[in-house]
Amino acid sequence: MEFKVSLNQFEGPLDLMLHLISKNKLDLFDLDLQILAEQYCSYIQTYIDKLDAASEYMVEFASLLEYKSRKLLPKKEAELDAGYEEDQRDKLVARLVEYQRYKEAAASLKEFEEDRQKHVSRMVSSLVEEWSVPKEEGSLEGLNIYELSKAMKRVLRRHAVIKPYETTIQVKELSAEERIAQLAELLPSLAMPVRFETLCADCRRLHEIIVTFLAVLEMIHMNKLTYTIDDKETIWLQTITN
Amino acid sequence: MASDNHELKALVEGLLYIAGEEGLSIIQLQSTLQDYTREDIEKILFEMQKDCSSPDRGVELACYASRWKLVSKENVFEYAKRLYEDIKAPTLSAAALETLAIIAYRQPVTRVEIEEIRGVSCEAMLKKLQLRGLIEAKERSSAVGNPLLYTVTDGFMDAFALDSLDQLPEIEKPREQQELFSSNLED
Amino acid sequence: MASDNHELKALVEGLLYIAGEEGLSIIQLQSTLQDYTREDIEKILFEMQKDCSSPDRGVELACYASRWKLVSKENVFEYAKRLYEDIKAPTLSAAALETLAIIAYRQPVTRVEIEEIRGVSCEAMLKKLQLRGLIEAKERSSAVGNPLLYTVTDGFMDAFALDSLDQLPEIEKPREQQELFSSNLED
Repeated sequence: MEFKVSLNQFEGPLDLMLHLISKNKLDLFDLDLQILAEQYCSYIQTYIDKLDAASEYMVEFASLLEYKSRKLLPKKEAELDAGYEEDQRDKLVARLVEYQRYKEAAASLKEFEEDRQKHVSRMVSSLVEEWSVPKEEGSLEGLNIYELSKAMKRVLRRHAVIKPYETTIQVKELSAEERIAQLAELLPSLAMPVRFETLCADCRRLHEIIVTFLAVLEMIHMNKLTYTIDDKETIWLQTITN
Repeated sequence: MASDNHELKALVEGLLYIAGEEGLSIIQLQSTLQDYTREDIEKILFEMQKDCSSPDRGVELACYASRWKLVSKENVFEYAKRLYEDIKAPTLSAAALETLAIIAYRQPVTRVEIEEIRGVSCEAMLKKLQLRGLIEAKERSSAVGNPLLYTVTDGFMDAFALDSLDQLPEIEKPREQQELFSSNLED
Repeated sequence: MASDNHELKALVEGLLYIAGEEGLSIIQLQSTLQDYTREDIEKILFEMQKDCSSPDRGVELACYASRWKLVSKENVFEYAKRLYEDIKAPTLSAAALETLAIIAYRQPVTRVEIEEIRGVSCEAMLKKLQLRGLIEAKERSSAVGNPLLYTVTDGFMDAFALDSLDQLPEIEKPREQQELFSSNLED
């Protein structure tokens, strides 16, 4: 579990290496591969039991381990190996630099995405479906199933998954608090008692009438309104002025 | 005050644009524009109505059954109609493809099931597809009301060059698709 | 002439309003507004863009992937959020964004090339991005095994508010950085 959590912070072995480089304040352009290899290997060894799922980490682990082991060779052989070392380091640095560039590009894409999401559009007009009647009945050749599966994906996506801009937007239900605020604004102008129905004049849905009723109850409770019920069972409401 | 009104007008226009065909009631507008009074909002709506009546505007602000909505002006319709007729003429519309896809992947399937997935009424579309010989309804479900069960036809198989429905590309389940999004990574 | 322009502007606004999130290309506009030239239409679009920038307007005219569409202004969003549920599409995960960035900057690009850069397997991610309509693979490389070549779609451009890929922020080319790197070594 701990492994999952820790590795989930990273997008892969290169991301983990970049993290270790910045954590240990290593210079990417003058990389001390020895330190990086040690850090990386100890990180991986900590989680080695649970690593079978993340073979990508193991591939890099193996090559860094090889690098480390070469460092342990007797000096003479190590000198012969210097070219190999340089080579391996250059290759890794080049990969890290390139990966970091795309990581940065991804960060700017994220900003673009956030900005874009604040600009909302409306659904295409329902009239379009009416207008887009095929002119000819018989000419259905060259249809491809890719288009069909794309259509199905579109449907599923809209139906269950991402609810993107094109989904019908659900209007939030009005709350009693919001309604109290709206009524409070209306009431001072009503010196005379008014019917409950008058307060519902702008309601179009049952829910809004119920919320209005709840708001009225609450306002009576708050001593902002008094009520009387006449013999025709009409509810009359009046503002309490102090 | 004047600049406040500018801001309010802009907000109301933006909100009405997003609302599209559903429109918004004054209550709804007021519930989100809490810094403004009902009178402010009403005044702005009437101002906007006047703004839209200008000959260089292509939408108007209508109020049906206490819901305010922006609708395109009538003289736009003939151009719009031409536009959409022309584009979709040679092939199936996106709506038709979606309906066909649901039937092909889920058959046999009732109208109500199709509508549940697409989220819109499909009656006219099903008729059209039947007329074009792409779907048929030979049997009825044993569910309440014995609704018709739609399936694709041999004509459909021909049009898409399929021997069997097994050849349809596999579709990932919505749950798997969700893994794409960061919210799921947190799970 | 001036009144003609008024009429054209109204028609364009009405058409864009009907098209909503699908937007319209200049070619589409021109195909239905046959009495007007492409220059007239382009001029009107820029004029409308300017009209919309007025502080009392709540929509703006955007152009993503060469499609013009009306979208609400940014300051409307917080009010719309109070009114509508689910107004925001879920954001993409970091892994998805990385993969998209590589494709957008390197396209057309094969799966293996993407995996080399990211250092992880990307097969499932590519499928998901295809499902979401952000990338596509229409062609194959002539290299051994003829691997698929991935490119971003117009849906990608829309999701990131881009008209063309030239608008992506510049990233330093690896070669430049490598030079920097090797000169550092010599120091």
